[in-house]
Amino acid sequence: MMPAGYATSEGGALLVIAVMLPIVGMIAIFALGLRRAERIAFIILPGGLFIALAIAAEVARTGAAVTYVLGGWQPPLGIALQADGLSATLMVLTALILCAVGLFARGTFSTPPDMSEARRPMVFWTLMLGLWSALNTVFLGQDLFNLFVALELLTFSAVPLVCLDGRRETVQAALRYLLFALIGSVFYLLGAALLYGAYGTLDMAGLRLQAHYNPATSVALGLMIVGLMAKAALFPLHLWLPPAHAGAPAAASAVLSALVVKAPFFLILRLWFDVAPQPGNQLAAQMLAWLGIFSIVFCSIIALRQVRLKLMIAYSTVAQIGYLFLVFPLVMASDAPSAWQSIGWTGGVLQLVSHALAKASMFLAAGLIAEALGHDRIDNLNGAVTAVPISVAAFGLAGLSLMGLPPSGGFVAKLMLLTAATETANWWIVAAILVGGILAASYVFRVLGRAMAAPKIGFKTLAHIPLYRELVVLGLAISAVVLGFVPLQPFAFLGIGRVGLP
Amino acid sequence: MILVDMFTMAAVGAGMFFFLAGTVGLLRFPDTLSRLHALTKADNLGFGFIVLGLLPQSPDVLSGLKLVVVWLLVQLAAATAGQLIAQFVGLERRRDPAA
Amino acid sequence: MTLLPDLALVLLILTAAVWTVAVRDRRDAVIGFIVVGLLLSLAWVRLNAVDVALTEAAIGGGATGLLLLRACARLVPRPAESVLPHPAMWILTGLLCSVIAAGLAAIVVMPVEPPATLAPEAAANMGELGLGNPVTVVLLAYRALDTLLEKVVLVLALIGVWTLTPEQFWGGAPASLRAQQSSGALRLLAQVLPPVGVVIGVYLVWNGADHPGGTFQGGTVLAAMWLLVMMADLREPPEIRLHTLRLLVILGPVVFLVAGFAGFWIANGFLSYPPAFAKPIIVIVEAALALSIAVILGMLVAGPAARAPR
Amino acid sequence: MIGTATVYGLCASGLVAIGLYGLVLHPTPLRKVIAFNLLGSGTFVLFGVAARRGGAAGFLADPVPQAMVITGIVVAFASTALAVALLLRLQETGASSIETTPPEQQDNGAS
Amino acid sequence: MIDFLYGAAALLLLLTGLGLARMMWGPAPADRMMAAQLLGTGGGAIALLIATASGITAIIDIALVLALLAAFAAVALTLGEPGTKQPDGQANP
Repeated sequence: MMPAGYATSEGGALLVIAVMLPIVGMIAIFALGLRRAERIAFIILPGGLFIALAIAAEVARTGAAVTYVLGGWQPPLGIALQADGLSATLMVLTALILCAVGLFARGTFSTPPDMSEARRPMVFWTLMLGLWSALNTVFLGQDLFNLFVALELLTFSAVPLVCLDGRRETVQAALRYLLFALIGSVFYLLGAALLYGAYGTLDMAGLRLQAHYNPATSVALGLMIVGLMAKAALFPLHLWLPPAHAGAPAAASAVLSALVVKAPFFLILRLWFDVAPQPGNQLAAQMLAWLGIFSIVFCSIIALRQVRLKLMIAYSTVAQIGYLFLVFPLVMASDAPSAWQSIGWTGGVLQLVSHALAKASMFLAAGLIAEALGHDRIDNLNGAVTAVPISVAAFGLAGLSLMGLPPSGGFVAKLMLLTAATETANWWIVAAILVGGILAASYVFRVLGRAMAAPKIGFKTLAHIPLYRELVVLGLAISAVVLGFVPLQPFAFLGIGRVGLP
Repeated sequence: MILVDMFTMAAVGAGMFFFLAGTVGLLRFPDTLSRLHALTKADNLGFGFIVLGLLPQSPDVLSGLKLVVVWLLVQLAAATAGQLIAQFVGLERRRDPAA
Repeated sequence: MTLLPDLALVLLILTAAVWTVAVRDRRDAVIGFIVVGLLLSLAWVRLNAVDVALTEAAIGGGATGLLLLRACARLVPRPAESVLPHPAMWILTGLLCSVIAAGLAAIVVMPVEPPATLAPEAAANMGELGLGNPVTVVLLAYRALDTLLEKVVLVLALIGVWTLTPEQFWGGAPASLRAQQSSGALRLLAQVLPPVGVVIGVYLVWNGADHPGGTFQGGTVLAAMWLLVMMADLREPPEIRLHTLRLLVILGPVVFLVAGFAGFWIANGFLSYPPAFAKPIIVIVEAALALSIAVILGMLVAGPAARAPR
Repeated sequence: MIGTATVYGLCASGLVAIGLYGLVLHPTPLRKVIAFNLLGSGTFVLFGVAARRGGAAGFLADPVPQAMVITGIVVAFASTALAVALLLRLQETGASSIETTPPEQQDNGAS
Repeated sequence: MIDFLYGAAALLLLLTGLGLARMMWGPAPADRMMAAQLLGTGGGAIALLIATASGITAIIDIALVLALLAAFAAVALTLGEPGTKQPDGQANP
């Protein structure tokens, strides 16, 4: 057995805190009288953001991955956590979005004064924190079984969020989501069992050194990737996502769409580039890309036909996730010295980040529109612009990113993917990106057109929306736009700490 | 030593016989309650003889003690389960006499 | 030794599994599943995994069976609607499943040489900790993070189940687990068995440090005893707002976290133990975890609150 | 020469296939949950095979996969409990299977 | 001696395995539950035999747990509505 050679680095303890801090908060809320749920959450949220920024700073400062070996037990026997440039980026993204969502949800999930405890606040805040810990573990974990536990943590946090309001459709959506997630987990675990049987390790670095092409490895990786695809809602395994994401409360939908489905994609990325024997399987990469293309085209068309705003946004999530899966053939065919120096890789990561920001903003905006109007039927949105003007503006700005229009993060991401696709002569991918952009423009403008229209006679807003909530939504949309000013080239930061074969 | 082994063989053999009887009864008897009767016999006598046979082979006192506890627990479980299943059958009959 | 008994056991397991999937009545399917669980615990004995066999016996024979049978009891009987799946559908699914099974089988019949294992590494580091059961060492030392996160999963599952409480019942007690008809035999069992069961549960936890057994097995046995008492109507499930209940639920994770963070001061970092105190620390953590597991499993079976708080 | 571990490896493959078949084809959630548990058991036995083959250094079986299986069984139980709670709640709210009404027909303000 | 005990365990497995037929034939849930009961106690006895034969005393603990929970399924069965068949519309071959 070749020791992978992890060593705890200077700021390593930060990684432990990033994983454990939300858990501490969750337990505190559960135990310490739930009237304090929100207050405890508002201590943990900035704390977690600070930790995530500190980890990113440490990665940038040292130019190497930050590592922590738990209990001093060297992998593969023990477990190590490691933050490289990519995972640090995603951790900061997660912290930012969760803080924004926390601010947005402030007040909506607080305990009514006449009750000692209420269901919704307690459940919402504990699950949010559980989710955070799960995401951080997914981004930091280096051991495939540890990552399995992290994925389960994610599932158990996300599923109850879907049926928070207890309506029948949401319970149904949650059950379906749970069953899909469980199938995904079992497939993942099957693959892990085969890998352990073949190599006696589940440590990624150890596998990278040993893995070679044989039936066990191929079947194992195939099973794991299919399982993760079900969790990431890639076509045709996407059926659970729209009802689940549309049924959850807006704050929860934002997190589910922006972050939760990205975690399994991140793991596919890691399996593909960090575990699988290199060079990867060309056919499998093409298949993933084709499923991505189907997701983009098929689900964009369905989104266009939705009656309700939240369902439209949810279908748009499936479509936008499709773009992520275009990365595999683009990176493999690229002539860059390593995967993370290719433009396709950077484009993919940027798509992930900008979609997260834009989609969070969109779901929150939809939530505010629904609160103000009392419904979210697209055909009946007239007057939304007078009721919640800032939210409608934020929706439009976030829409830029989905369409891939400048200036926006989505524009740069899609341009990079497009460049990579033309360079490598993947013409179908080029076509899919262009068609996807047009379809996204159609569904975004359909909503905007309605929302900007003059209100009907007798129109009145149902609820007054505090300004800060609208500003949070706008803030997220603006950050998605600001990403559009990054230079059109591979970022060095995303390559920090990434080792691997050339 | 040989004597002990012979005792074990005899007792375990007897236990097997009662398990055989129980299984045959479970499979062959015509109605639920008589099948239940056969099953209880297997649990009581079959398990009892096997434990009796294994007792002299146990390496230490704790293991022997555990064997006895296992036997007692099986007795208790068999008695209760028998009663409960019989009650269950009775209820079922009352509700649906045709069955 | 001949392989025939093993083949027979495998045949029995697969037969019971096929029947479980094929049978029409859902309660029959649950009984089939319980039988599969019982047989699997024997399979684990043959795989030399006594710790897992204990877990399977406690969960398969006890907790999961009870959970599913209770669900059957509470689901309304529905008239048989013959939604026979389209033949093409089941043939296709059958083919797909056969292909997957054949693939897995092809891989497992070709063992790698030398066998892939971490046993030597696990053995080499055991001396430091002074524990005799390698599985406990893996669970609470080498891979303590997994175990800690898994306990958080359990807490989250409980919160998830509680989420399904209708608004007006929040804080109240779960539906009673009372049996259909009160029965003297059941009451007697519920009075005699729990003292023995508690001793066995504690024994499994304590013994787990050096011999097969451990927190989860012991905790499940304790939970089973509690559930038995509730089924015999000697106790009602507690209200979910009770402070003591909440504290018992988090006791295990909190003690584990405290032990983990204490590692920063008394040892080399998170979740590491000073060699001299490793065993007592691990035993204390195990005891706390077992108690929490017992309470969580019991409440998971009991389900969401179904009565308004008093 | 086929060893004991291999026999159980075949058992694991069979359980996976049977569980997957039931999971895909059964229309009712409770039956899906039971099938999921069979599928999970098959996966765990696969770890058990690796453990048994990896017996070394005085251990009859590799303890690492055994520990993973115990963790996995706990998680599977938690999943079962959550699924059962969801399907019972679904019944209380009036639906009887997971065949949903098309989401487009749902009509009230979300969140 | 050891061979005898292993042989006895194998035979007992076959015997109790035959009980599986009763589980399949039924016809009443009580009959099926009896088969499960037989497998539970039979499994306990098999575990005891293997424990003695192999000298791994820890296996006795498995019999202990099986015996402790032997009546559990039967108790849980009485939670059910007696006499109501509950076909759930499933008719797979």
